[in-house]
Amino acid sequence: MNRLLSGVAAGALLMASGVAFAADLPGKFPGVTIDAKLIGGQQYEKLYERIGEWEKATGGKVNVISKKNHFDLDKEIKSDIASNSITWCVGSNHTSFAPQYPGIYIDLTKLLPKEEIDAFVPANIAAGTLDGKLVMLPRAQFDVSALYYQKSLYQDEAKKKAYKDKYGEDLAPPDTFDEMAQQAEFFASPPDFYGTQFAGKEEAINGRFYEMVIADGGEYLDKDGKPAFNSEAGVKALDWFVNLYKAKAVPAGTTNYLWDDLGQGFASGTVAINLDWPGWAGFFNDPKSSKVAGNVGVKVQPKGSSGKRSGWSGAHGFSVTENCANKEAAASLVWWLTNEDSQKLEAAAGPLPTRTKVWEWDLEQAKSDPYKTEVLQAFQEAAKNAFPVPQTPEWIEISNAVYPELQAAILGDKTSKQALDDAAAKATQILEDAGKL
Amino acid sequence: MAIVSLKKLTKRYGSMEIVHGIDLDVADREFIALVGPSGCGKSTTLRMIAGLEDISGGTIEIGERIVNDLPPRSRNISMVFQSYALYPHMTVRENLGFSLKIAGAPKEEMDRRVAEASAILGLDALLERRPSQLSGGQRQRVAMGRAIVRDPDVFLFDEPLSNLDAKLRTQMRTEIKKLHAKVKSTVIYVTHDQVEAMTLADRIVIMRDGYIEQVGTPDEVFQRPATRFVAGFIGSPPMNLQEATVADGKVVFAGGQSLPLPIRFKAKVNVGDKVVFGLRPDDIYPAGHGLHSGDAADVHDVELPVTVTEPLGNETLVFAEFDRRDWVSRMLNPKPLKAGDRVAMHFDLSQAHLFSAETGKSLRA
Amino acid sequence: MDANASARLKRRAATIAHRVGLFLAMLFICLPGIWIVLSSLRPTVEILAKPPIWIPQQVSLDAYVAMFSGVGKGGIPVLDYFRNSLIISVTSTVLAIAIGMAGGYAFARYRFRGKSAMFLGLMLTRTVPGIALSLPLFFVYARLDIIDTHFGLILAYVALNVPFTIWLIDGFFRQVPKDLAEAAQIDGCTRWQAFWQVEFPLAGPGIASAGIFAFLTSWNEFALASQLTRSINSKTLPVGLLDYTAEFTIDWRGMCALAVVMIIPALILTFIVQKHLVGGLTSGAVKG
Amino acid sequence: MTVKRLSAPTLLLLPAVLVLAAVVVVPLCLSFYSSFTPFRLTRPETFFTFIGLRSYRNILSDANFWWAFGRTVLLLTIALNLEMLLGLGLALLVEKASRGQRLLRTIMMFPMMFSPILVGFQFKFMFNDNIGLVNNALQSLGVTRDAIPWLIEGHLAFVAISIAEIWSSTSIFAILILAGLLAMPKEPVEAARVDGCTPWQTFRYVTWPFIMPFAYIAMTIRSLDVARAYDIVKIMTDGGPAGRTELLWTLVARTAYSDARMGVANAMAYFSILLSIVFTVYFFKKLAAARTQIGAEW
Repeated sequence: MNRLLSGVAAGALLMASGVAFAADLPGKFPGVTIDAKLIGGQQYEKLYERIGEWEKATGGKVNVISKKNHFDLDKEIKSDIASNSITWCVGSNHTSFAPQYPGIYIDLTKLLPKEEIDAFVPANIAAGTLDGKLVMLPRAQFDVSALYYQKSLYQDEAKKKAYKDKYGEDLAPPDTFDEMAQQAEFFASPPDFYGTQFAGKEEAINGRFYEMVIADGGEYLDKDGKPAFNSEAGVKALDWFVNLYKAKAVPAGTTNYLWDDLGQGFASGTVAINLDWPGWAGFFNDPKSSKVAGNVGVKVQPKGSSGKRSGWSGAHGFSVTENCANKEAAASLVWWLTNEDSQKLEAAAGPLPTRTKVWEWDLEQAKSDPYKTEVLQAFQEAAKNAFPVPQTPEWIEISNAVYPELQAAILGDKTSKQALDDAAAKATQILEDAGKL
Repeated sequence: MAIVSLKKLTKRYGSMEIVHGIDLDVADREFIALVGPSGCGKSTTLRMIAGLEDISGGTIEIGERIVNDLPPRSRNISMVFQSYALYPHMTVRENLGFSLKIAGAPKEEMDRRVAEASAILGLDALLERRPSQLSGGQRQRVAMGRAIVRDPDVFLFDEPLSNLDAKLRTQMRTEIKKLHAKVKSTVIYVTHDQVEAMTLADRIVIMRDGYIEQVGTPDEVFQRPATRFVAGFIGSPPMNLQEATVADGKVVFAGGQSLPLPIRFKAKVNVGDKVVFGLRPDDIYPAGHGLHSGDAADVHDVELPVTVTEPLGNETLVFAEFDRRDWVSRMLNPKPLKAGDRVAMHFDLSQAHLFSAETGKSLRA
Repeated sequence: MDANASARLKRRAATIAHRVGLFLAMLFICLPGIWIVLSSLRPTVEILAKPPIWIPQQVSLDAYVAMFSGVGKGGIPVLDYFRNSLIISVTSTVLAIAIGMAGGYAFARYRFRGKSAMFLGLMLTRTVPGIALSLPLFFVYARLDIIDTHFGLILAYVALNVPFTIWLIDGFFRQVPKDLAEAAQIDGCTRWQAFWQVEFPLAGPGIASAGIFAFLTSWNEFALASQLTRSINSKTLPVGLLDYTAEFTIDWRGMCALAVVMIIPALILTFIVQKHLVGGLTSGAVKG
Repeated sequence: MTVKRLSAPTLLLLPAVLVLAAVVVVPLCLSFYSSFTPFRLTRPETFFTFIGLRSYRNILSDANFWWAFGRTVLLLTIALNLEMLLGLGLALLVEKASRGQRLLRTIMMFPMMFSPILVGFQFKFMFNDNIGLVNNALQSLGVTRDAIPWLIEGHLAFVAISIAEIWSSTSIFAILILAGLLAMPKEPVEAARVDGCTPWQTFRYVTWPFIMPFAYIAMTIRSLDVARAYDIVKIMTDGGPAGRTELLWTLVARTAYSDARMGVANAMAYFSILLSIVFTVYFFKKLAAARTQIGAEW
C-alpha cells in the first residue's frame, strides 16, 4: 500500500517537473534504438517502467538485451570485451566493477550539461570518475553501511546493569569498533544468540577489512598503488575480526556468509548488532519478514582507532559505451534514469539517492515516520564518510587473492600478520604482473 | 520357376575368406539342406542368398535372375530364422501380414492369405496373441507362417528347429516336410543336425571350412561318402574311422592289429599307402545280431572284449576294444552283454571305406 | 520346530528392517524437496525463525502470486523463462535423440574402421566441464551472432546430450536382435522401413529413457545457460533462479516458489514415463 | 552398392560429429591456444601474445592448484564410491518392495529433477550454522547444543559438499542398478539359495557380478558429468573459507571470470579435462571387463 502511494506520488511529481527540462533533455530521437544491459532483480525493476516514458518523450526505443545481477553482468561484459562484441549502448555499472573496464565507456561530462552533474552529491560523482572521466551516472542505489541494532537490548535494565558492572561504562549503541566488539561479546550467547556478524568471503570481507584499515588510520594501497595493508593498522583491523570469531561472538558460519545471510540473520532476531546496508532497512522493520520489526535502531558506522569513521561504499549507475552509435540518445536515457523523478521513484522504496535535492525530498517525505527518519539520518551521516574501492582494474583480482588469507587468519590457520604479509605478497605479484609496479 | 544357382560364390571379411568360391545348383521345388559343423560357412552362404550379407565374389542366381546386389526384399524369398525373429510388438496376425502390409497389398488379400497360412499351420486360435504369449513350437509355426504368406520363390531356413526340445523337433520336422509337399517352393535349409538334413532334404550339401565336401541325395552321402569328413559327419552313431597302413593283403592299424584289405579296394591301393579305414557301426556286429546274415563274401571275425554297452531297446550299441581303441557296433535283437564279456564280432568288409590319409578323399572307384 | 520358529522370526525382522530402511531412505530423499515446498508457502520470518518453527503457522501462496504478478511488483518474467526452458529443452531433446539414434544405430549395426576409438572420442567430448567450455563457446557464438538465442542454447544442449544419447541408444539397438531387422528386410522392407517398422518401436522405451535423461539435463543446466543467455529472449528457469538473488539479498521464499514451478513439470514427466524409463533400461530379452 | 554401404555409418554419424565439432572441439582448440597466452578478458589484445608454456609452469608450481587438484580427486573418489554403494542399497530396497513401485521409483528419481544450482542453494541453507535446518534439527533433538559450522570447518565443509553431491546424484546409480536387478534372471539366485548360500553370499557371488556392468555404466555416466558438481560447490562455499573446499572447477571459474585471467584458467581447465578423461577411460575399461566377465552384451 505504501509502495503504491509513493508510486502515485512519484507519478504526480513527474507530471509537474517534466516540463522543466523538456527544452534540452531528454531531447528527440525518433527512430533511434538503444541496446541496453540492465541490472536485474526485483528492487531495480520499478525504475525500468520509466523507460517507456522516455521512449514516448523522445521517440527512441530501448531494447533490453540483458538483465542479470552484477556478478553475472560483470562476467558478461568481460566476455563481450574479450570477444570484441560490445555492440550495445547503455550498460548498468557499479563503482566496484567499473575500474576493471575503464576504456569501454565514454566521459558523460561531455554529453550532459554541467548543472545536471552538479546536482549529484559530489562524492558520488567522484566515485564514478575514473582518470578524470565520468564513466557512470549514479542512480538512487547508493550503498554505505550503518549500524543496525536491537533497541530492546539497550533498554533492558538487567543488561544495562550487568554491562556497567563488567565494563564500568553505560550500555549504549557503540560509537567505536572496540565498543562494538566488546558489546558483541557481552550480548553473545551461542548458539542461540550472537553479538554481531560479518560477511566472511569474497569482496565482502575484503571490503569490510579495507574499511577498517582506513578507520584504523592505515592504507590499503599506498599513494604509489602498492599494497600497504600489512601495516600495524592492518593487523589491528584484522584482529578485530579474529577476536570476534575466537570469542564466538559471531556465528560460526560467518566466514561463509554473504550479505543475504547477514540480513536474514539479523531479521531472525538472533543477532544484536549488525553493520549493514541501507537496502535492509525496510526488510528489518517489516513484521512479515523480520522478527525484530519495531525493535530496530540505526546509527552511523563506528569510529576506528584513529578516530575516523569510514564508509566503504558502492553505487549503481549507468554508462554509455564508446562503441555506441548514438551517444546523445544513450546519454539522454542515462540521464532520464538518474534524474530527479527517477531517483524519487527509487528512493521512495528505501534505497539512498545520489542527488542532493532528492536527499532533502526524501527526509521531508519521512517526517511522519520516525523509523524512516532515523534510518535516513543515520545513513546521511554515514554517507559523509563514504569512499569507493581503490580505482584500480586489479581490485577484484586482489580481492580474490586477499580474502582467503583473511579467512585463514579468522579461522586461526595463520596469525594476522602472517596472513596479511602473504596477502600483500600475492597482491603485489598481481600488480606487478599487470605492469602497475 | 525358381532355380537357385551359385557360381564361384565367395565371402571375405577383410583378408579372411569364409566361403571359398562354391558352386551349387538347386533345382526348382527342390528341398536342399546345407549341413556342416558350426563355422563351416553354411549360414553365411544362406545369408548371402538372402541378401543379408554382401558377396565378395561370384554370382547368385535366383529364378535365372542374377541377384548379386539386389536387396533382400527384391529377391522374392522368405526366411525362417533360428530365433524365429518374430516382431515382439505385433500380434501373430500382424506378424503374418507384415510383408503384405509393406508391399501395400489390399486388405482383403491380406486377410485371405493370412487365413490360408494360419489354416495350414493351425494358428487360428493364436492370431491375436503376441509372440511372448506363445510356446516355442507355436512361435516356430508363426515364423513358418510368415514365410508362407509371402508366397516366395525360395524358402530359406536357418536352423529353424535348433531351439526346440527333441520331441517337438521331430514333430516340426514332419510338419516342414508336409509343408514342402503343399507349397512346392524351392527350399534351402541350413542345419548342423545331419538327421534333420537326411530326413528332410532331397539333396544334402555338406560343407566344411567354406568348401563344399559333397553334394548328393541322403542315400548317396550315406552310402558313398566322398571324403573322410562326410563319412564321419553323416550317420549316427558315426562311422568308425581309424588310420592304418596298407600291407600285403591287409590294413595294419597303429597298434599293430590288422584286418584283411577289403576286396573291392585291392586294385586301388599299394603296399605302404597311408589310409583311413572306415566301417559303420551297422557293419560290425556280434554274430547273428547284424543287419546282414553275416555270410557275405568279405566278412572277417574277431573276438573282442566289450567295454561299454548302450541299450536302446530294439538295439544295443556295443563298444568293443580292437587295436586298443573302442569300435562301435550296432547289435540288433540285443542279447544281454556286460563290460568285460568277450564277444565274436563280424566285420562286414564289403561295406568298408578307405580314404586317403593325406587328402581325405575316398579311394573308392 | 525351534529352527522353523526362529527362521520365521528372522524373516519377520528382516521385513520390518526393510520397511524401516525404505522409509528412512525415502525420507532422506524427499526432505529437501518437502522443505522447499514448505519454504515457498511460509513467510520469510517463519522460515528463518530461531528457535525454529517446525509446524507451519501461516501458509499462503503469496510467493506464487508475487512471482506471476509482473515486473516491478515482486514478480519475475517467469512465463518467459518457462517458455524458453520448454522450447529449448524439448527441441534439444528431440534433436539429441534424433542425432543419437542415427549415431547409436551406426555403432550398433555397422562395422567400420576405428569404431571403438570413435565411440570413446564422442564420449570424451562430454567430459569437458561446462565452465571450461563456456567462454570459448561464447567466442564462437559471438562471431556467429547467436548469443541469447534459442538456437544457440539448443545447439549447445544437443552437443551436451548427444554423446550420452548415442551411448544409451547404441545399447538399446544392440538389444534388438539383428534377426528382426533382417526378417523385416526379407519381408520386403527397405532398411529404412525396417528401422521404423521394427527396430524403432522395439527400442522405443529405451529411447524414451534416453530422452528423459536428455530432457532433465537441458532443463536443469546452468553453467552454459548463464553464459549464453542474457535476457528474456532466451533465459531459462535455472538462470531465472538468480533473479531472486541481488547484490545483498536472496529472496529465499521466492526462489523456492520458482524451484517448485521448475520441478513440477519434470516430476510429472518422470512419473508418467518412469515405467518406460526403468523398463527401457532393462528391456533385455526380446527373444523368449 | 559397396560405396553406399561404406558411407552409411559415416552418414549416420555425421550430424553427431558436426554438432560436437562446432560446440566442443572448435571452442576447445580456441581455449587450448589461449592457454599459451597471457589472455585477459579485459584486455583482448593479450590474446595474440604468445608465452609458450609459462602458464602451465606457473600452475604446476602452485601449491594451491595442487591442493585443489588433490581435493577434487578425493571428492570424486569418495562421492562416486558412496553414490554407488548408496545407489545399490536404494535399488535393493526399492526392488524388494512389493507395493507402490511406481511411486517409489519416482521418489527415487526425485533429486534428478533438481537443477544442481538449486541443490547448491538448498543445501547451503540447510547447512547454515545459525538458522539452517540441520542444526535446528540437531539442536531440537538434543543431539548437540552447539551451532555446528557445517560450511566452515574444513572436514565438515567437505562432508557437507559431499552430502549435497551424493544426494543429487545417487539417483542415477539407483536407477541404473535397479534396471540391472530387474533384468537379472531369477534362476541363478534360486540356484545359489539351494546351494546353501547365505543372502550375503548370494548377493556377493551371484547378484553383484551380474549388476556390476550396470554399476560401471552409472560410474561412467557420472564421471562424464562430474563437473556438474561445480554448480553445487559454487553456491555452497565457492571453494572457501580460506580455500578449504577449493576444487579445480571453482578455481578455474574464479580465475577465468572474476580475475579475468582466461589464459591461465584455460591451462587449469585442461588439467580438469584430463582428470575427467582419466576417470572416464578407467570406468570404460572396468565396464568392458565386467561385461566380458558375465558375457553380457549390454
